Amino acid sequence: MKDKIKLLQGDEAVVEGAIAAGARFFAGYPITPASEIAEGLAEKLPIYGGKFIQMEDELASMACVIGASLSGLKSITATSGPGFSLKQENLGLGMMIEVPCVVVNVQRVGPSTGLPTSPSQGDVMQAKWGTHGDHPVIALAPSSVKETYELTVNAFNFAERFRTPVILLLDEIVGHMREKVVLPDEEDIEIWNRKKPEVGPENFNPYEETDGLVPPMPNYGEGYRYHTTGLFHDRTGFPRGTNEDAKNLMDRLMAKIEGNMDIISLYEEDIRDDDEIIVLAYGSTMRSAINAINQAREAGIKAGWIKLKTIWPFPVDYIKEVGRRAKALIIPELNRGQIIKEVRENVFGNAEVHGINKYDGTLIKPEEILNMIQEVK
Amino acid sequence: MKDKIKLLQGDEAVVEGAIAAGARFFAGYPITPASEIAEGLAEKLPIYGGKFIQMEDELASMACVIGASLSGLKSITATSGPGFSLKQENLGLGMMIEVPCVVVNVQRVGPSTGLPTSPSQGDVMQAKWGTHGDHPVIALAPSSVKETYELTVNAFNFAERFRTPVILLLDEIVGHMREKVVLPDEEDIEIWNRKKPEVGPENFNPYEETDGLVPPMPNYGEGYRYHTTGLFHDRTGFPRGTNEDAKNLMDRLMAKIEGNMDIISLYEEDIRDDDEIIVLAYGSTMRSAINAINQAREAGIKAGWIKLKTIWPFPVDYIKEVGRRAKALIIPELNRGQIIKEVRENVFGNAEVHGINKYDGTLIKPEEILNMIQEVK
Amino acid sequence: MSKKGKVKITHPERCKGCEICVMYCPTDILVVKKGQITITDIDNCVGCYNCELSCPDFVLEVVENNER
Amino acid sequence: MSKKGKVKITHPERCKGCEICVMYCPTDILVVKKGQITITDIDNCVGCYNCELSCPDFVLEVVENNER
Amino acid sequence: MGYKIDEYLRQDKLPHIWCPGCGHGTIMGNLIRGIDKAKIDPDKTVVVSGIGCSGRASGYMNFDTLHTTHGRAIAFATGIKLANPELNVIVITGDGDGTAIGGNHLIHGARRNIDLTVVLMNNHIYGMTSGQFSPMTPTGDNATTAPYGNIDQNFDLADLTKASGASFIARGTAYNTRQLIEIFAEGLLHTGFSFIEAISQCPVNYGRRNGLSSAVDMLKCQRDSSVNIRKWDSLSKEEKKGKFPTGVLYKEDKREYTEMYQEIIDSVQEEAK
Amino acid sequence: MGYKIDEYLRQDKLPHIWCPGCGHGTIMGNLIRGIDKAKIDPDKTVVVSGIGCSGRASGYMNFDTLHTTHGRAIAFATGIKLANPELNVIVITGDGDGTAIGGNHLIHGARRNIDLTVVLMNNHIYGMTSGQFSPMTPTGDNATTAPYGNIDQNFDLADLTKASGASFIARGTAYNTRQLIEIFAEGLLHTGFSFIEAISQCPVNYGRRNGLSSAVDMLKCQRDSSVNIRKWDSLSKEEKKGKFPTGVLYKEDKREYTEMYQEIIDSVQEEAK
Amino acid sequence: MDRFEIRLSGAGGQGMILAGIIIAEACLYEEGLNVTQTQSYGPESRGGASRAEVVLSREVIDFPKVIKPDILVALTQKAYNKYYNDVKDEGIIIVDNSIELSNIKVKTYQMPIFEKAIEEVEMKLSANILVLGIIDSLINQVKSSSLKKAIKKRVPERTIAVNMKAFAVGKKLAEGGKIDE
Amino acid sequence: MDRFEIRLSGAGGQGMILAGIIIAEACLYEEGLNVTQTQSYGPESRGGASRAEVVLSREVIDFPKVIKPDILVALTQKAYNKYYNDVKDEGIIIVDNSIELSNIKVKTYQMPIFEKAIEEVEMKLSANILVLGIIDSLINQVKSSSLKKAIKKRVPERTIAVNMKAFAVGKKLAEGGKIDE
Ligand SMILES: Cc1ncc(C[n+]2csc(CCOP(=O)(O)OP(=O)(O)O)c2C)c(N)n1
Ligand SMILES: Cc1ncc(C[n+]2csc(CCOP(=O)(O)OP(=O)(O)O)c2C)c(N)n1
Ligand code: SF4
Ligand code: SF4
Ligand code: SF4
Ligand code: SF4
Ligand code: SF4
Ligand code: SF4
Ligand SMILES: [Mg+2]
Ligand SMILES: [Mg+2]
Repeated sequence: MKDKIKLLQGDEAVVEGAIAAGARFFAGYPITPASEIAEGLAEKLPIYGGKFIQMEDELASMACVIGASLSGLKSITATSGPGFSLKQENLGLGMMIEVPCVVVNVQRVGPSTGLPTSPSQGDVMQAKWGTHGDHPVIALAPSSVKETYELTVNAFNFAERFRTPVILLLDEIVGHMREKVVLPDEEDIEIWNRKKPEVGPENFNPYEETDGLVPPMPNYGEGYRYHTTGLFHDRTGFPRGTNEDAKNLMDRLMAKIEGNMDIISLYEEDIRDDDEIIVLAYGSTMRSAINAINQAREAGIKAGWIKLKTIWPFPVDYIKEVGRRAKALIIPELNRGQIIKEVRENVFGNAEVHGINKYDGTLIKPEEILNMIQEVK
Repeated sequence: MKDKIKLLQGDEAVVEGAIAAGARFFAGYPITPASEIAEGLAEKLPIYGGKFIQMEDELASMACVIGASLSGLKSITATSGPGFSLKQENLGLGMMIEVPCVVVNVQRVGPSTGLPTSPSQGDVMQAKWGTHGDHPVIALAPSSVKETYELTVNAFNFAERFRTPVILLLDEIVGHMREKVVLPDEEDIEIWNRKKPEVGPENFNPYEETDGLVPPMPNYGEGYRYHTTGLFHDRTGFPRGTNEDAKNLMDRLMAKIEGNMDIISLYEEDIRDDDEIIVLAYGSTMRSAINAINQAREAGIKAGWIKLKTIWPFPVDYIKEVGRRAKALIIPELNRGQIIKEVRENVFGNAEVHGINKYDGTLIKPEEILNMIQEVK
Repeated sequence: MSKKGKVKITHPERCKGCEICVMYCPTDILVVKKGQITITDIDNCVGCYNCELSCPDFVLEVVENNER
Repeated sequence: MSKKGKVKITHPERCKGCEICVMYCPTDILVVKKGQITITDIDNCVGCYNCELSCPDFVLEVVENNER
Repeated sequence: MGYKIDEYLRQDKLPHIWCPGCGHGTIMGNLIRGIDKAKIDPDKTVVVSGIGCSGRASGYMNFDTLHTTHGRAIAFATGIKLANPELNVIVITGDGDGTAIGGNHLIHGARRNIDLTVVLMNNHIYGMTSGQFSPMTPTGDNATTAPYGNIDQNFDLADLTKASGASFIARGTAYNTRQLIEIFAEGLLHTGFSFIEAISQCPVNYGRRNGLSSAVDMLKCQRDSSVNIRKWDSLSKEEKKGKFPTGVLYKEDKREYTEMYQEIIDSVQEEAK
Repeated sequence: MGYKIDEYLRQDKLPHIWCPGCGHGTIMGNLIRGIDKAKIDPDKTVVVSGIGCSGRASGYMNFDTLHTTHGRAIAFATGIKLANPELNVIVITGDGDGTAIGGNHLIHGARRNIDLTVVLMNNHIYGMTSGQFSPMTPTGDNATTAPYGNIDQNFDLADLTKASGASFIARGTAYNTRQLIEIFAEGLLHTGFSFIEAISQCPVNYGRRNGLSSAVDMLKCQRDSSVNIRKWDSLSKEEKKGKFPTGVLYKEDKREYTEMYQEIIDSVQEEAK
Repeated sequence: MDRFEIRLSGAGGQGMILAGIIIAEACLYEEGLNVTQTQSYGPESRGGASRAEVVLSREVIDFPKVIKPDILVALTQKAYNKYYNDVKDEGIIIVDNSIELSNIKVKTYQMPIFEKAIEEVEMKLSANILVLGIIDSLINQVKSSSLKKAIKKRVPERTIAVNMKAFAVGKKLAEGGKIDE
Repeated sequence: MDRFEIRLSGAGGQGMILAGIIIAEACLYEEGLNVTQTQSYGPESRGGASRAEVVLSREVIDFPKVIKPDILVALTQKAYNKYYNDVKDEGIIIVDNSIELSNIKVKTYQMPIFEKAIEEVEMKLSANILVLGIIDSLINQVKSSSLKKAIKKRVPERTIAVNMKAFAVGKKLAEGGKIDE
């Protein structure tokens, strides 16, 4: 087992996790602080018979990854804010035509070129709303290198299982931090692969609802000869331009995610029965939160924490429940307050909701959270 | 006056409003249902000595418009969802470097290619969160052709006055609908122009806070020889890479918008003292809302309406106030519920909040709102 | 070219009356009437395939045994 | 070329010691010492501008009256 | 002989949405005949298209088909092909889709010399959005966004793709159907980036605005302005004016991208043994 | 004679961020000398750059300067120029910025023949992001994203911009400083789209990985592989191998975009009278 | 006048939208009414479903689309099938001869619209203007002269004569139109 | 061992980040500690500010960055000025000779790091490894052999010898290092 202990960067953990999850295709365009993912996969993929391609830009990268997935390879791309903005149009197509793939955004400080080498959690809302129109989103955010590895595997599993692009939101700290990781044995990793059709081409409808609302998906070249379009389409995959098709498809796309919250919604909590102050965080900010809670508890304060690993879909019911119990919720974020909006939307009356926000490229220090805990207690 | 009465499409009203507001530059890329704006300006601009250019794509269009504004011309571009997604990266730059311009999105049903000729209000959240990182946003949404004309003028005025891109969110109905408009006389239109520096090049700092938090802005070629970058910069315009600069700039960018809510936040209401049910709407949906309220009042129901013309920034304080008075708020939207999230975030306890949502390309009919009013009354 | 090939209007419902085939027919036997392609004199068809290859709407085919 | 031009290290603090100017100097009078450009024998400078034109860091200038 | 076409068409989707006389139908038909002629396996053939009237072709062709976003078809196709080099990947694009918003992917696909067959239906206009000028609308012509005549200059797409690195370059017209079939078949069988410009006609949104009111007139215009490449070089400069060459304009044996990548895999895996 | 340079530089921003021996400094210096030589009005001159090490040049040059987004500088510059044709607009871009993500704007700027002077600092690598290969990294070379050697083929940018419609095309090297100055001056004075490829060196992220550890070695390599265009044509095919021509490679008198647009304005306004 | 609603439906290329605009302009510019004119159409320039709507009123018009048409024109079977049920009880339907009527509840005028356009006007594409003639003779919200003026402003100069003819043919047709009830 | 924090600061190109990684790898692979290694840097490959941090602990490390360093290395004046105030009271500072010290509160080792790197190792770029030698002799959280092993794994094969020399020079230097207190 010793050789499975590694000092890895978060970006490297994405590489390892992707390979372990079965990723065999990467297309991307370099950008700080995500380039290490491309570099790692450029080296590793051919060893596993996989393919790496550096495209001319991020729009092409997103397109290329969708194409490769349709050909049957588990596919991934990685970028940061500016590139994530550029991927939005094709990301929307991926969601509409239900193509499994993983899109990593290692967040740096925006808007625009911003502070390219500093950490941020400023693209959380963009991950949900960046492409035009309503659309289903799964986004995961790891808070350690180990979690980065695990959530990368999860991202591929969700992508394949629910036939949709999955966004992995790192922040620069998690992406560039080196930390100890114990890589699991291959047998210990649960891997999901896309559902293949059980019927022959004659009886196949590429967008037919099946159990779990997720249509099976053949690879290109397997003789199914099916059509796929970013126009609203019916179960045959063809557009008819009808309002019914639009409603039906949109409802199914949302339902396949929202109806599987029990699987998709990953979070951890350390809340004792009498904890009154809850710090809810995600990503690298979580590290400060735990440090702060530990200190607070030592000082006798009744405080606990929630760690969101799945950011989108937001765990509405769970947070409503927490909001009913808690006296105060504290949401530290490396942005001007994004997830706190979801919390505010869902927590009524009982609990105060407080944000701690940094958007200048520095981290939120444990003591800043501790101070807030002491203030509201 | 008679020749000032016109039957205009909403898209045409954008053209007329832009010319009236002093727009002298358009760059764009055709897309349904916004192409008529390009076509109208291609014809009109040269008459006024202005320039029209059709660029190779939407990314270039957004870039081109920012460049033209820096050269001193009031500038505009127009698109729909897919193109709006593509403009996001450069839109973020425009916000960061504070370049006045107007970006029109005539919304059609998304995601992806969706239903290209059908109306939607699906890009409301994208207008706020579409580009990476936190950033300031002004977005206006007209509900009639007349309002389209007026808000186009407002959009230019806000852009120039607050030195920022302003988003004009039409929906396909408003964009393509023909309606009577009485064009005002030139003298009756209030026009704002960007503040020019009062100091010479030697003493000029392009990003120096002045009264109202908006730095004056010379044209290229006027001898100021100043630098502009999408990196976080200090008041000299140069990047130093410091966290302080990032915080200071971001705070000013947000404050110049949020601190001028009294000017920017445009809404209308028809709420009688004892109205208990409030329908809050925007864009074409407003038309159904008013029809429904009129019917409801005829039936003796205590109902009133709020029309948001400025969508972003969201009028938080006003809505909080309304939420305290009302028994129920009804939010009809041509999407799966976007502005309702803001309402929910800001309305506590007292008022129920109900959405009516259509996202299939059809309109919300007055009777659907009326039914909801009757249900909750 | 096929010895016995003759044109056949295999999909009349698809004809949009554009007259492209008419332009190509070397023996002028194709005529659009009321927006619909018609054959005036099948015997004169030389089976040259011009019409089949040029019709944008897959209306016409040259077939060996034209049962029309 | 200027008659009396001679090289001058006008901005020594900018020198990054890349030795590009050294390569270009036809009379080999430029030497990088401890990462810093130095002139060994100014009299041999022929004022050819090679160094000024090639230095990426705007360290050197050929000046008419080199007061160095 | 007859041309097999029925089994490659999704008959139940016809009639197609193209206007009467639109050249896209003719070109698609002859692309299908070229596919038949080249005898490539339809089960191993993928058609990828962009957005535009041209982009609708994929919906009518009975293969694995992908209707993508505007301008990006080549980038999608690159992923499809690299992920499974066994597939024949055909891209259908328009002059707007392929040379305006999609220009970058065109030149980069060509640069990589990846084995795609790109068919660009050039009707010199944005058809789908009702007649705005494209980079291929002749200078001086009218379009909805060029009410005073177009001042934009055009690409010579053969030159552009050649300079970019394409290893097969051809041009045909909707008029010359037999030549089209030959070109398509040859392009499909070529290994490397094959670029085929197929001149089409849009009577509704280009012709009407520019004095050519019918498809028939526009086809005659294609006939009169095209010259087979075999004759082209013998024309004087004067004679070439207003004319363009058709046929296979360029062909080169050159390393193909997915093959080169396979060599990396082979050598890395060899080493790992 | 001496070269005036100080007043065109933002002295207080120096030393610049470029690494020791980076060719970008030399090229920027000689661009400035070219500006001085061309005697264009610095108050009427705008420098627009993209993102990359090359993109940082705008910050050091004492004009109206705009540091944009990655790859889009030409599109911004197009707006600046068309809005005020009186301005001299210079674009500074890199091989990644200008040929990868920005490739489309390059060919469309050229196609329009809009009066910009585009300086592409080609160091054959993504410098700023630490050494990923660009479309201009020679096939076979190493880069962080090409650990087994780059299989991508390159553009010939002179061919590409020529095919796109540029009316002035030149190439220089950081090595040949005097030629650079001449080229820049001539390009600045040319009316129309001027494209100038300036071969640069990135010792840190390209040289080190490819057996050229110092800037000096890389400059020698530039010296040995460049041939003045005046001699180029007399070389045999063999002799041309591994070499490239420098100097003004192409120049043409051709309608310029903003002038053509002004004609529209004039005629429309004339008519309206 | 209270809200009056007109829906013109057919296929793309039949000019329904132009007809809608002409009615709207006639009502606005000539009659001084408030009007809203909307449409819906597919991506096809030809052949797909196409619908134009006009709402007229002396009052400010809130909801801009037709709720229950006072007049429905349907030139294709598809359009007819989709919309005939929406018409107000006291409304009217105008359809081409080629259309199979079903389940008629409201006054339906079935006329050889295309036949007359081809035979009498010699331009199938003039069917839309011919329809305006029909409408003119059936309603009184807008004067003939207003409609004619609006037509002249909107159609290409060289087709004014033939369109005036189409209008006249339409009027005549309506006067002798067969009525199913 | 409780949380132990090291901050290495200097300019881009001085190899501070590599030094940080080497410490981290030595502690993880050879000593079995938990470690987190982070860094911050500007866009410049050379010259800009650069900072690497390592946190060591037997426990799980929550906050991954240095809060108050036990060791601060500062190779440039800028870095020194920015960070010297953060060091724990019982911590130590290691700086190059060229740096002007101010307001010293904690144990500060000022040594001719670059001088020795240039003169004794004949490679200015080896200063980072030399610093590791210094650290090695001043702390006992990690064994010399572990650090050496980690260095050998990370530096290019052909530079192992010269880097070993740099490490030794650093150790020697520290043993005779001048201490300001
Ligand atoms: C990002 C984006 N921008 C614009 C459009 C609108 N649009 C759809 S098709 C088209 C032009 C198509 O022209 P072309 O490629 O020449 O195809 P044609 O219709 O002429 O066959 C445009 C601009 C879009 N769908 N997406
Ligand atoms: C949209 C976007 N994608 C990627 C990047 C990251 N990035 C910054 S500079 C650069 C490459 C620069 O290379 P080049 O243009 O050759 O300039 P050089 O640094 O070599 O001078 C990249 C990929 C970015 N800033 N924005
Ligand atoms: S070419 Fe085809 S569509 Fe056109 S008239 Fe002939 S048969 Fe009909
Ligand atoms: S096959 Fe030839 S001859 Fe026969 S109808 Fe067709 S075009 Fe005419
Ligand atoms: S070229 Fe300039 S930076 Fe380089 S060594 Fe010479 S003076 Fe110094
Ligand atoms: S001017 Fe010429 S001779 Fe003098 S130092 Fe410079 S390169 Fe040498
Ligand atoms: S609009 Fe033009 S390109 Fe599109 S289908 Fe009609 S004729 Fe063809
Ligand atoms: S990384 Fe390369 S291109 Fe960038 S400054 Fe350093 S040497 Fe120059
Ligand atoms: Mg076209
Ligand atoms: Mg480069």
